[in-house]
Amino acid sequence: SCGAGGGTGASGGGDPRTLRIAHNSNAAALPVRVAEAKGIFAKHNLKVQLTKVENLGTLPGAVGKSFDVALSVPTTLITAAQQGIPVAQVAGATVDIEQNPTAFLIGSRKAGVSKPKDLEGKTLGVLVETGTTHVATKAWLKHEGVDLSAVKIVQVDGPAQADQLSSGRIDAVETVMPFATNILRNPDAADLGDPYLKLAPELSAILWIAQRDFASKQPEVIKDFRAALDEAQTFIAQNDKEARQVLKDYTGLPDAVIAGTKLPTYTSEVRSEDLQVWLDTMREVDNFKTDMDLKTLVARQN
Amino acid sequence: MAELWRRINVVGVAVFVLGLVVWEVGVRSGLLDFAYLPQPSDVVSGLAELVSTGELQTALTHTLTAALTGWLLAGVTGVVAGSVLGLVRPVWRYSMASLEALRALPIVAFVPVAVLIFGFSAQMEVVVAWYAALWPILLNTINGMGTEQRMLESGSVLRLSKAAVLWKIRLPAATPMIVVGLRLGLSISLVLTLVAEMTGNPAGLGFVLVSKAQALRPDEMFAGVVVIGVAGIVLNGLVMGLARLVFRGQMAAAGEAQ
Amino acid sequence: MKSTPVRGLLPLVVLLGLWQLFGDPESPYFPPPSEWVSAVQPLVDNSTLWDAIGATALTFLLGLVLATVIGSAVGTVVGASKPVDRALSPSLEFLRALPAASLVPVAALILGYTTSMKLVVVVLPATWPILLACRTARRSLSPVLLDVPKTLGLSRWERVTKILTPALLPAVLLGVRVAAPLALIITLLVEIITRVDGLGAVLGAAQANFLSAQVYGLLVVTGVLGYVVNWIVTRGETAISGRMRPN
Amino acid sequence: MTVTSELTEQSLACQDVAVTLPGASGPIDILRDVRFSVAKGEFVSILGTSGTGKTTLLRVLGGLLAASAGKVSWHGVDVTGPPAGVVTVFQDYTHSLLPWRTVRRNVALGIESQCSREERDSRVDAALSMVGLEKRADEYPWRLSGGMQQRVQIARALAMKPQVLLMDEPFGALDAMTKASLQDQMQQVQELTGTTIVFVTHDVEEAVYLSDRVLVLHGSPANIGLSLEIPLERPRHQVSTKEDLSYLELRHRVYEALGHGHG
Amino acid sequence: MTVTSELTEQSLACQDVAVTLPGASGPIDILRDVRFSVAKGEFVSILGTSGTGKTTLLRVLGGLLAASAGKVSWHGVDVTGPPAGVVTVFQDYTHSLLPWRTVRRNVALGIESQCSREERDSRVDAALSMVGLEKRADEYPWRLSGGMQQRVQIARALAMKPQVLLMDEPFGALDAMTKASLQDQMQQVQELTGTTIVFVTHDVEEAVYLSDRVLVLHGSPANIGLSLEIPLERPRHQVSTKEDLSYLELRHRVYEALGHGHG
Ligand SMILES: Nc1ncnc2c1ncn2[C@@H]1O[C@H](COP(=O)(O)OP(=O)(O)OP(=O)(O)O)[C@@H](O)[C@H]1O
Ligand SMILES: Nc1ncnc2c1ncn2[C@@H]1O[C@H](COP(=O)(O)OP(=O)(O)OP(=O)(O)O)[C@@H](O)[C@H]1O
Ligand SMILES: [Mg+2]
Ligand SMILES: [Mg+2]
Repeated sequence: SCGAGGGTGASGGGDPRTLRIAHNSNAAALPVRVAEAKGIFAKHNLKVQLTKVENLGTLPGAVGKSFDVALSVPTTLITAAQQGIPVAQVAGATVDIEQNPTAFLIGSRKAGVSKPKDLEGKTLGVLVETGTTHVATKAWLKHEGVDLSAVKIVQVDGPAQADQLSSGRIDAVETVMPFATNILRNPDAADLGDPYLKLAPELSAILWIAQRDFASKQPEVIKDFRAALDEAQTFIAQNDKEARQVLKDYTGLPDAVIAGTKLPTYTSEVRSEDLQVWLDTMREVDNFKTDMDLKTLVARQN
Repeated sequence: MAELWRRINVVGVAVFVLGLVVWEVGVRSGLLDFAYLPQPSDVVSGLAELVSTGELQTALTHTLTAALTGWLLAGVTGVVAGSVLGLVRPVWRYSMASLEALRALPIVAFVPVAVLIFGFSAQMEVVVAWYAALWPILLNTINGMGTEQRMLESGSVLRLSKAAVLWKIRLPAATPMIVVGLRLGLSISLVLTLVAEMTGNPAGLGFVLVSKAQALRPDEMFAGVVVIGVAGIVLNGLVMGLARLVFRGQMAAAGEAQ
Repeated sequence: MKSTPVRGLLPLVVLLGLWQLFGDPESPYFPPPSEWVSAVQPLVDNSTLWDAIGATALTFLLGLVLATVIGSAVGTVVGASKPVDRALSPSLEFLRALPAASLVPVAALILGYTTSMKLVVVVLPATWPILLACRTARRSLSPVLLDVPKTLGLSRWERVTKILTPALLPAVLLGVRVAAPLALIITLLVEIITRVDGLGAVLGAAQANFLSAQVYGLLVVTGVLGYVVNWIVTRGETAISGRMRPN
Repeated sequence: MTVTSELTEQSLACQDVAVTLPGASGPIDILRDVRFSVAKGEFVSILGTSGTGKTTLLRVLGGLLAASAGKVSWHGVDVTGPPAGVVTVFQDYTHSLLPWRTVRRNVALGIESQCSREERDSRVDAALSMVGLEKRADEYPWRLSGGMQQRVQIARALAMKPQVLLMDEPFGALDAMTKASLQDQMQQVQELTGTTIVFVTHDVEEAVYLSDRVLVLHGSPANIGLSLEIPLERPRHQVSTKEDLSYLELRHRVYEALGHGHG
Repeated sequence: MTVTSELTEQSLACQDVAVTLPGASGPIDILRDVRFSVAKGEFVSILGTSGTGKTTLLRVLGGLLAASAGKVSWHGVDVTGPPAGVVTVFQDYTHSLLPWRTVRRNVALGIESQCSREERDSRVDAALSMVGLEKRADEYPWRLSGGMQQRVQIARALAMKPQVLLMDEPFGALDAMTKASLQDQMQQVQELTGTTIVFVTHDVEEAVYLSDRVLVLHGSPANIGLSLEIPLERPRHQVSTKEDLSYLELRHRVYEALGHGHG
């Protein structure tokens, strides 16, 4: 293996107004897709190249090299930054509010899980063991007095979760949309609540990141990016049908799922206070020792 | 015509189809009742859809190009390095243990590193495919170099040069083994190209598998899986066919003639 | 094949030494080897590492043993009979090309998140090298050698234990040497995907937390694990083939 | 001598056997209409030029190769696989010994699971000393000379104490002296145990000296061209028998049948 | 005949050669103090009981095995590896042919990179017809009978047109007729090309019939017990030479040297 920086640092050399954006098939990326499809980015004098990458974990290392802006989650942002990877949040994506939760802890009544305390001695399927949802759930369970070491954790890919729960291979599951819709269709499934909302009444769990350098050197570009997201958000609110068509186009989900999906609440705002909540939670449940200056994690806002 | 029928492996295909029928019956009878596991007939319609959008063709071409490039590179490097290691004792003595240690490293864990170095590119997939396919080819070549003593003596008695002994005796004698290495390497490079696409470069059939799974389309996902399996059959058939054609004598001597 | 002398590790040691000398200790992606040690140290202290090695080694070794048994049995049968070979080969080739990662959910549905699920996923790919090596060796066995047990009236069982097993053993061992790292890789892959237990789970977590130094440290641990198994297999091979053939 | 009375009982019947094997340019008919029988305790030699099909015929008799047509039966039972009590000594001795077993254990191979340790050891020792290899019992076969390997194979067959021995050029790699001693051992074994022996050889003198009957395979596809009774008195002796005029006469007739002017 | 004049030029010198090989219970002395020379164009046969060390000696002469002591030189050059112009025909014919090459290409193996296509083809064809295998040229060797494989190996050596031929029981698997014809071919080749031939055989008559000199190896460790000139007139004939009284006398002396009463 050769030394660091083998990749091509394109953001330095390329046109700063051309953004290479990476995201997964989460509905959180809808505004970006809408902004592209409806010419909103063009209106803000931004050129974009969109790439779908399902494995968000590889992206912090890739921003500044293969991509300029990428979808990520607060826990990833914090750990990556703590390990010396120079990333920063440039925009918000979604925020969970009580009326519109996006994360779920679901128990199987058959397995006797209808409240968090029942999880002791049971198997809990999670999306990513190090992910935002699981960090939040752990904090929640801890507050409920659950002995975390008594819960067996396994990773289960979202699409397989419904089967695993109904076949009894796992007794409870942490999940997000759209998988939750499928799981909750099973009468045995008990919705125990949104783990995010147990941390704060309103919490952002998905956001956009970029290389820290890029974030500090291109405030104009970021401002325009956010403005485009805001405009897309308005468009989505007003044109539900068209927006869902875009969602279908990039996720490939079946029509029934598209129609049944409740879209998340979008925000382009960088919510530093939410990052603080995440950092505190990680320190509480993850032995995350370091304190860090959250200001370095966000792009300058103006 | 009869020749054609003899070449097509009717029984083999029948057994394969039988396997599919068992699967279909299993799902239909409710014995296997999972949303994630479709029945073959659904997979067929999923396949039709993948084909009609052209998604399959692009993805398959991408994946096969990467896997085959990696495999070919592994074939060349593996056979050359294997011959050197098998024949030149000092080289073997002073490097084999390193290779044995490298060989045991889980390539999957290197996908993120490969992404860092090569970016989200087909190049990264080729490297992963090459690395994975290299070892079986290398090991089989080294092992195949242990030629029957009497044959080597025949070579020296007939005053063949060192190069001629390698070319006319050692390599042909090792051919069946090398072909085994190549066959193993082929499927391994295919599988690891897919892993590289699933966890790294978002392209090709591997990415189709994950994104179709995320899109809650198990029928299309399994269509992808079946296509990969069939690609495995076809590629292997091609390799064996080619080997039988090019190395007719070696394959016949090894009992591999059709 | 003689068992590999340890001095063959020299190039690797030199490489790591250069990395240590010229590597940037601050690099988030390529920390030098000394960093690896300190990153793995905490895992050793709270004995996470030993448990993980135990779980991985169990799956890996059981998987390898099962693959050896299945691979050599099926390989021998398929090598002995062309009709059986032709009947099975397309299905076998199909299975061979399936990516382990997409088998995990199906195997988990049927077997749950257990060691047996891990085993199924591991055994499948690890079988091929042994199967194919055994098949080729069986094919090229001298027909006279196969006539010997027949004319001496040996039972089927004796034929297997006294003729086929020793005659095919070198091929099986070669297959095992190729299969061992594969089995290890797939074990880790399953563990990374499911995080049930084992080194893969620790590795996956380290990777998700961007702990590069720990990742490299764990890779070295897996490398050592694979190397040790390979060493044992080659020792066995040497002992056996040394008795069988000159030079 | 009881040979004559035993000759009435039929041991082998080979009826219209034909064999076709694959060749470079299509299948080749090797044997056609091969028909003969062997009586219990009889010693029959088969001669024929190189490549006529002697080995092939012996493989068919031993149940190692299925005939394309016709049938073979031993003691009235049709051959479908190697029959019990029928042991073949192969022409290709290098491949017929197990390289991972010592000479002793190669010789024991056929009997080790059938008899007690003591019996096995004594039978192995007896067989090895019969072929003069008692001193090399713990050697691996690939450390032996060609002729020694051939003798190990013979010892292995003798240790089995078979009812029927099929031998394919068993003395081909032996010098005249070792050969003569083994020929006489064979005679003795046969006299003591009444073993039926079918013996392929290139040595006409050996064939006439040892046999009750000599068969000559010839033609392509091959069949039996000559079947010659050898009514020489038994026991035979290397010197006196070979000076016997009828021996010389019989030898001459076999040479002639082989298309060879000289006798 | 020019044999006598050529005999003056020395081809092979074998000086005090000793060979020790590993055995089950420690090293075994196979050869000791083997000393002889061969003149250019001479035909020398080596006889000896099975396992004395004939193959071992031939391997030393051919540069395939280093002597533990003593030295071997061809045409004045010490042997360190297989010398140019010296070709060995192995006793173990099954392993010495390349199974993936057809008969034709096996025979061409030694000459294909040295001469033009036409010459190669004509030499291969000539060699194959000499051993009577022209019809099986496109077959793979594992489809041939033992005797045929042995002849392929002989053809391969003849196609090389070597100065020296070392042959280890080359006719061991052949019937009397094929053997006689090959013996005469060898005589002719030697007469035409002046090839030096060292020939290991078990057949005393063959040795006397073909050779200018017969060597008998004996003892353990073995050395040369008898070196007997065969001054029979050349060319020799299968019938008349073998009826010659001095032939019978020489044959008798060799048998005696082999410790064999009968001749
Ligand atoms: N495995 C095989 N496949 C195809 N043809 C074969 C095979 N074995 C032998 N033959 C052919 O069958 C014929 C007879 O061979 P066989 O070995 O029976 O001869 P043989 O009489 O024993 O000769 P020899 O005295 O040289 O041993 C030969 O033409 C040979 O080429
Ligand atoms: N590779 C070897 N390793 C150890 N000992 C060997 C080896 N090859 C031969 N020998 C021994 O050397 C001695 C002579 O063997 P060699 O093959 O030279 O005999 P030979 O005279 O050719 O006999 P034959 O007439 O049976 O072919 C034998 O005792 C044999 O056991
Ligand atoms: Mg034969
Ligand atoms: Mg010899």
